[in-house]
Amino acid sequence: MPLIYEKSRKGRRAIALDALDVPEVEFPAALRRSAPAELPEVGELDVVRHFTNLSRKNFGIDSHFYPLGSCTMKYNPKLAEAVAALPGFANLHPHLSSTEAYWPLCQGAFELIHDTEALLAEIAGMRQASLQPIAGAHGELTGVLLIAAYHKDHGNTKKDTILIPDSAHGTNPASAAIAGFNVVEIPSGADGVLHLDAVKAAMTDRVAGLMMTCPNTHGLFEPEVGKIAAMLHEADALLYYDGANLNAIIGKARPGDLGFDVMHYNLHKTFATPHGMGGPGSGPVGVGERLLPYLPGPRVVKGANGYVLETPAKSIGRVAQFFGNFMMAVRAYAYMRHLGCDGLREVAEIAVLNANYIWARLKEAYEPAFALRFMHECVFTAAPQAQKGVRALDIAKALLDFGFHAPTIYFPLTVKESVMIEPTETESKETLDAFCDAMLAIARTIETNPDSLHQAPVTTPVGRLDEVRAARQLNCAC
Amino acid sequence: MPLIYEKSRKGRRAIALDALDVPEVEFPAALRRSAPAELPEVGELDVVRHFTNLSRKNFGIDSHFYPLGSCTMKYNPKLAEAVAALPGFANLHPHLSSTEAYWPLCQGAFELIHDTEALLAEIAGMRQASLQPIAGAHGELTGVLLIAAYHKDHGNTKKDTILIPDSAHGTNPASAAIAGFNVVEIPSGADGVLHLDAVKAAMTDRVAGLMMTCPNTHGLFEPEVGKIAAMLHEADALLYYDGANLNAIIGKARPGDLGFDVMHYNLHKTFATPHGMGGPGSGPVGVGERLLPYLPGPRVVKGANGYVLETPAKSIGRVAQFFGNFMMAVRAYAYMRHLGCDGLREVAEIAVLNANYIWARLKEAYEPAFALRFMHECVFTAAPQAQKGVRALDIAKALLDFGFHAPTIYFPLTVKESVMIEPTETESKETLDAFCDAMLAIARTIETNPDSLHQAPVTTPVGRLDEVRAARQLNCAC
Amino acid sequence: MTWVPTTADERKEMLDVIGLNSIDELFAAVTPDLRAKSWDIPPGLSEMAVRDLMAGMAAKNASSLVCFAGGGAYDHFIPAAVDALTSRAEFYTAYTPYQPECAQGTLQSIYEYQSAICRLTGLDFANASLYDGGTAVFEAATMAVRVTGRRRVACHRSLSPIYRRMLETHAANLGIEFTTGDDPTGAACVIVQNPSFLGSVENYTNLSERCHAAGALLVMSFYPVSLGLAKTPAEMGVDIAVAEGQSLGVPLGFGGPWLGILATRKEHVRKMPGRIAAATEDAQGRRGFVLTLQAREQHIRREKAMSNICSNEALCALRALIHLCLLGKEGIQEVARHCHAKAEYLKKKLKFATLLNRAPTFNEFAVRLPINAEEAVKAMASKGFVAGIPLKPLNAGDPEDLLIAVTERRTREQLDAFALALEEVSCR
Amino acid sequence: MTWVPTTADERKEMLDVIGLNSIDELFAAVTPDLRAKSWDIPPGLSEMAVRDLMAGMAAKNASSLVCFAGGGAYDHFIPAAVDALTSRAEFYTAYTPYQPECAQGTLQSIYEYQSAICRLTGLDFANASLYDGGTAVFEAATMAVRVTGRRRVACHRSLSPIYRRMLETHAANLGIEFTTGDDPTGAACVIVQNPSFLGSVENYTNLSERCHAAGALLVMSFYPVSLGLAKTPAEMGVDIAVAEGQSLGVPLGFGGPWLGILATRKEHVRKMPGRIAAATEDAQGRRGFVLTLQAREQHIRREKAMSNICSNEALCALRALIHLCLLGKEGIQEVARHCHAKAEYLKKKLKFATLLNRAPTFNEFAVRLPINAEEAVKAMASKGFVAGIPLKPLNAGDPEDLLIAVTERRTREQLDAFALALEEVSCR
Ligand SMILES: Cc1ncc(COP(=O)(O)O)c(C=O)c1O
Ligand SMILES: Cc1ncc(COP(=O)(O)O)c(C=O)c1O
Repeated sequence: MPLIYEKSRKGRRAIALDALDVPEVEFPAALRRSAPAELPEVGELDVVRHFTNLSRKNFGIDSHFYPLGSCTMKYNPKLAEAVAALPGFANLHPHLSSTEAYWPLCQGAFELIHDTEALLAEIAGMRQASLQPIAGAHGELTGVLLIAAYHKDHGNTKKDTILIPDSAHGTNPASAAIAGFNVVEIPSGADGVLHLDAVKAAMTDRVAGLMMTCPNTHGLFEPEVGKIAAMLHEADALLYYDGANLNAIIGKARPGDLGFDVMHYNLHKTFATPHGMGGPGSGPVGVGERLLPYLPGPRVVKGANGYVLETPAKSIGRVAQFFGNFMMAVRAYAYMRHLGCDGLREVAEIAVLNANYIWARLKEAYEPAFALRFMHECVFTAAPQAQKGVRALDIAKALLDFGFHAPTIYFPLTVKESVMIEPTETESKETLDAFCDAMLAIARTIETNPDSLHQAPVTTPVGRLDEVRAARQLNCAC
Repeated sequence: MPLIYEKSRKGRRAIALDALDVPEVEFPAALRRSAPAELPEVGELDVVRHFTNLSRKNFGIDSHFYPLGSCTMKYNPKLAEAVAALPGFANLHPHLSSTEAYWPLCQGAFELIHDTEALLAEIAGMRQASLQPIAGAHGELTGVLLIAAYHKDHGNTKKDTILIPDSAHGTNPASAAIAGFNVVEIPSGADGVLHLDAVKAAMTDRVAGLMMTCPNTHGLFEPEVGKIAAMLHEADALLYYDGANLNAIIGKARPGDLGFDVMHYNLHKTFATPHGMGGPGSGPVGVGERLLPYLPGPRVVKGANGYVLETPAKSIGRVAQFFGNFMMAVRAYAYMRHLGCDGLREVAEIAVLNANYIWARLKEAYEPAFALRFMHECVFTAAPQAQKGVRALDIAKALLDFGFHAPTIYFPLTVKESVMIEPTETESKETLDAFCDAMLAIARTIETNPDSLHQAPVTTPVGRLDEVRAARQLNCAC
Repeated sequence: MTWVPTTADERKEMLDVIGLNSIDELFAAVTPDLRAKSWDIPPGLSEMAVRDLMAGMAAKNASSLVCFAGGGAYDHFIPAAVDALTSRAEFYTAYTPYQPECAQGTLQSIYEYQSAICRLTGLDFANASLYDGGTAVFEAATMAVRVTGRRRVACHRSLSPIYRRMLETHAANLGIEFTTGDDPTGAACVIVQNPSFLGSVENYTNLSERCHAAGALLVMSFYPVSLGLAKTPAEMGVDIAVAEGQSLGVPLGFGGPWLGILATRKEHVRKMPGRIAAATEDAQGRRGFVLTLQAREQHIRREKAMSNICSNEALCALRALIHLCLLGKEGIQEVARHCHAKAEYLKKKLKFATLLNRAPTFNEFAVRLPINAEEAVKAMASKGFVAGIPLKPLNAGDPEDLLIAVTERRTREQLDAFALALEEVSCR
Repeated sequence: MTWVPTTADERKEMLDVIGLNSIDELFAAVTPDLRAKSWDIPPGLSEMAVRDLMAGMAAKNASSLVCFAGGGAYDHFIPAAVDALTSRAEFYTAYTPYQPECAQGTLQSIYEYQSAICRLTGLDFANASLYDGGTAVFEAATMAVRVTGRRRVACHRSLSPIYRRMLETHAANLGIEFTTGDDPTGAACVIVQNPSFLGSVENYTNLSERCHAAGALLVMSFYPVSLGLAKTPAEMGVDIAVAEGQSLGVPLGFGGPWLGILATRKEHVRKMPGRIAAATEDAQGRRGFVLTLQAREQHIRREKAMSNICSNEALCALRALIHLCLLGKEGIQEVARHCHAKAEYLKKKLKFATLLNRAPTFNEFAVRLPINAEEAVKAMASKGFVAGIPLKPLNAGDPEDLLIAVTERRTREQLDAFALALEEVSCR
């Protein structure tokens, strides 16, 4: 398909304004750009047909099963999109919050922030939550900054290290580093979980905290989490919960109860806000008792005559211009109120049921990476297949030709030729069966005609693309 | 793709209500159905993925060039969809119009009806218009009923015949018949237009009126329309204008000025409201002086204190429950106000330019059905190609494989192997060129490999379908 | 505002190819005497200005009052997915599926819609849609005339006065005699509405037997949502069932676009108006769908066609289908149960008014107020309610009579508040 | 409310395949001591109830006042096509394009977006998006630290106090020294904002020369719409240009999701944070697009990555791209011209107030009112205006100071009415 720039025709226009109804004014010559930006000159139909057809080259949840491990590609309810379209939310200027005089004009938004934060806190057993962080990784950074503030406030200037299991998502070490910490990686056990001993071995008085994901990215619940938390607290270190997998335990266990001090939520995973091709998401932080005084501000609190803003005394400051990705909170709030106490618990139950069903159907044909029971996702290693010349990548591409998005591959890094499947609770048994049938068909092809899989995909708008050429030519704009 | 019924699973649900907040009441047993309707039992994602993927099997204007002759598949502006989503229009109960007490609550809707009717009247040189008719054919029926009422009111009970050219759309004779008239077909001249002589030859004192399309369905402006009108009026017969092709002359000529007494507009053609897979459209009628007293009622008129409803004294009655497809009028009004006087005139200019450009590029490879200058659409005959074994149908199917919707084929019935191309004014020159290139490529294939075209289309979800089997088995529901 | 994409240079290039010098030459056939004599149209406005203008118009409509008006159009809840899916451009910017290979989305959805209507009504065949509930009554009447060859149509008192008016307007010159009542003798059909315009639900089984004994058809205009609970047209022996489909996921929209539903028995399918989709196969044996029995239609049969309908209400039919799928087998019953129970709850609260229905009702009923109904609704509007439809202006009752409809959207609090307010207004 | 599609029977079947008897057994690893100690969550509500509830919340927000607030977020017109296209499910329900073959829609649109940003700023490379304009300033600062190896960042007074606060919050423990002013000596970068937070437009060409002479980078936070008229970052010698992209077709939405824009010169691309798409080919020579230079990113480089960003604001970037395409080369200039002219018109009308900007302004300016600005905006709100942003609460001015922004949406009538009302309020 041509680029929209290739469709440009001199003088063509889509949207225009009416004639100026005030006198024309010259913009000062010294401050003027020398030539107009070469934006495309196209008509509205050009634009509409271009992007409509671009969209048709994508797989999305609404069109395809999308079992990307760790990404929680659950169905995004249309209800949430409908409430997010309400002008009372969508067209509200956030600077109404910056002056008390305007607060009566945005009480609905304040209420929504307040109630969403309260629900998130209760769901995870945290004392409070803040919607400011804009995505999961931003929540991690905020959380680790809170840990830093805590230690600084307690005069523990030595605490410059964060422990992170080797199975952790890449954002964990990256966030810790950007928060100014040294990162020490802790090996997972051969069974795929974190052992107290391994943490102990890495423990020093410089350790400010440990970042854990639970269930971890192997899809396994961390059985020693309680003991690890106790040990850390003993050493005045704090425990961070990466909430990317909260959907596996929602309504069953709460990070706060497990001993975590701080966490982020991924509203775009657990709470079904759409992923939008990679964003926007929303990554609120939640904190327990210890970190309450440091939360970012301002915060919405309930006053005698309505909602007002306050900033915690020892606040780390501000990580967003206003209240983070507010419109994603609107969607997540709708989702939480819709599902309610039972529905949210069912999220975990069926997410785990579905992942285990896939595990059960595939475990003879593909080698599970671990023997423990998987939670919301199951991880296989395609190492045996790789020996037959078919890599995880080839399996992924073959699935595209079956009309399924591929699972996550090559993550977690701890598993060779990793194939990480997260079905989510919103997919039906028929879909899981069709997917498993495809995986089993691919397994058979690996035995009979492995080479054919290197050609996949053949049904997509393009075949496998030359990434080396891309990096060498670095043609990133036209 | 499976049917949604084939995806049904006992007990599965999408949308549910909250628990009833008033006492349960039994519906009387004697009035109860014996078994529930077997609607599908599916989840919301089942429904969303099913219909999303069904939509992906369609060509639409937003995804494909759609040059269906006579159908005016112009781009439907998103602006119109946005205003139609305003709750003040979309959620308004029409029975607010049935009681004067409620009229103050729907003044915006009345204003819209009033102003839309006024614009339509001015555009076509009519005295008034009524939004009641729901589609073009319904407008025809209404119009012919108006003609009948006129003659009845004037005591002309003999007038039981409507003249209709052979090139007319099928709805014209059908509408006339349903209005209780006998239909007499008048042959077009070999040059594709209607001649005064032919009308004269069919003229009797039973003739109540003549239905004309101008430009007619051959894409030709009717040069004798003025003379024909005069002759009809002489004989106390009225002239009906089928407005399906108004887009060809909008801002250039007006049916009222041409001598037409009554007409319908197709808001879904000339005024860019979306076709919606075949509907809803909107087919307002417009009338000149003679038919004013008979218009359907009630009508919105401007009173001293706002808009009120009145029914013309000799009104034929009511052809819609309320004001016809009001929400289509909302869209058409947005379109008319957006384009304005110059923009609307440009519609005709560029529609005609585009059709003539296609004619010019194709006229060597395909045989134009007529020698006169085409207006907004050009009609070819594939009779020469048919002699080589490639019919209009085959050309149409081949175009699908080039990524273009087919033109209208086998209509008008007056042209053998008719291929009727209406590009509309909203398509760009590049698109027209690409389409012409495809048509020329097909023409070359007809010379070199005609048989290959019988296999087309091969890129669509299904190939040519067995229509005989469909009619024989008559499997129209499951 | 220039709306077309064609630049000045391109116009020139294209004219060159055509062999002309100016666009005006393209219009040579429109000789000066035929040119527009007036063109008093306001100049174009930007998208921004049009949206502001029309938002202003929309704001003059009181669409957010709590709605108790029915009379053929009901304030039912529409799930967000209905809008999300019907706004897929490949649906709403497509046309009639004349090329089935690139319109399987349309055709399969029509087939599924027809199936839903058959399952709802119990009848064998449904068409792809008609204009609305009123024209559907007209189409059913002329269909009965075609089937029976008789020219009298009996309209039962249950029929909406609006439909009755539309019927007579449309059929004005067809030489059909319209009578009021349910006498089938010599009639093409008897037309009933169930629930009646005033909300009463009846069992028309006896009437259908009488009709069939007299060689007449029974036509019924039904309320789709009521069929979540109520006896089906098929169970009562109805020959042609028609309906206003607005209640199935179509917005009120001040009267349209809505949806005309028509279903019938197998033996009459060839006399049925409107498009029909059918399943078939391609050469490779893949299932596909096409329009069938087109010889009934105007583009083939012209003046002998079963109907003049061409454009129909396909997108509204898609809305209805999606709506019915989202509700599902259980949901349609649930919605009907709630409508009924809430209406009964409200009925009981309106002790100060006289119920006019003798038969059971579904979700709509008529009452005689202690005061003039038009005055009452005016007062109620200022309290935030559209309190129903005064019947007198429709010639369907006395000046004190009010038709009240209740849907699943109404909460108990709203019903309580409504009853209180109406009592205040009526008995002050 | 059951939200999942899995029926009771299916659960049973699936458990059988798994070899378990109950769902609870799946959670055996979550031992009783680890179970939730509280679960005080309200019961679920139907879609209908949630929509009513949230429509009520939304109605408590005064989103329809005529808006003169800016401060980094502007009430620009968004064409309907932006919403129509970004609500295509294949866009908004897709994820990061990890499988390029089934994500060419995403990848091509990122490439086109990057191109639009480069064309707008004059710079060589843009990334696929960052979180917002504030975090983009932080990313630019740390990028400058990486490029120069220096650890001081000079924040020019033009920088938004909110961005400044965010910058220091994010960088709290990075050992970066933040100073105020524009002294590049020994600095990693000087950060300016143009127009300034108070709306002043400057030519920073001299400063960029001074920066480069001192081995520092010049970072500029720009206002995208202003580049319809204003000198580009590239023309002024800027090394890293960042912006809040909200003004490009993204709704105000009470603060987000918005769009972080970042562009830079060729020499720094390998130090740039965030995703980047690049053009390439498949084996058949068909053009396609992939993510490239991923070795900069967290999923490969972990603690050594250029940034921790993973999810970004892709859908907002698509909005910006579509918005820019709809405006086109001419439209972006037109919008900028209108914003500027209308702001100048209003400026002239506010004779009763003192203009605080010494430099020219684009569409936003600060005035000192005769009365307290918070009182003024309160009074203005009751007249239907969001009259701007009082500067004192942001520590950006005196109690009488008010920041006023004007967009192309404001009509002359609105400007006249606003000026009159503000005068009444201020001088009564
Ligand atoms: C386990 C885990 N942690 C953190 C993240 C980062 O979240 P985000 O993409 O919202 O920044 C992800 C995202 O995929 C993840 O899977
Ligand atoms: C020339 C002509 N007349 C009448 C009609 C009927 O209009 P409608 O489909 O709106 O009923 C059409 C529709 O295609 C047409 O092309």
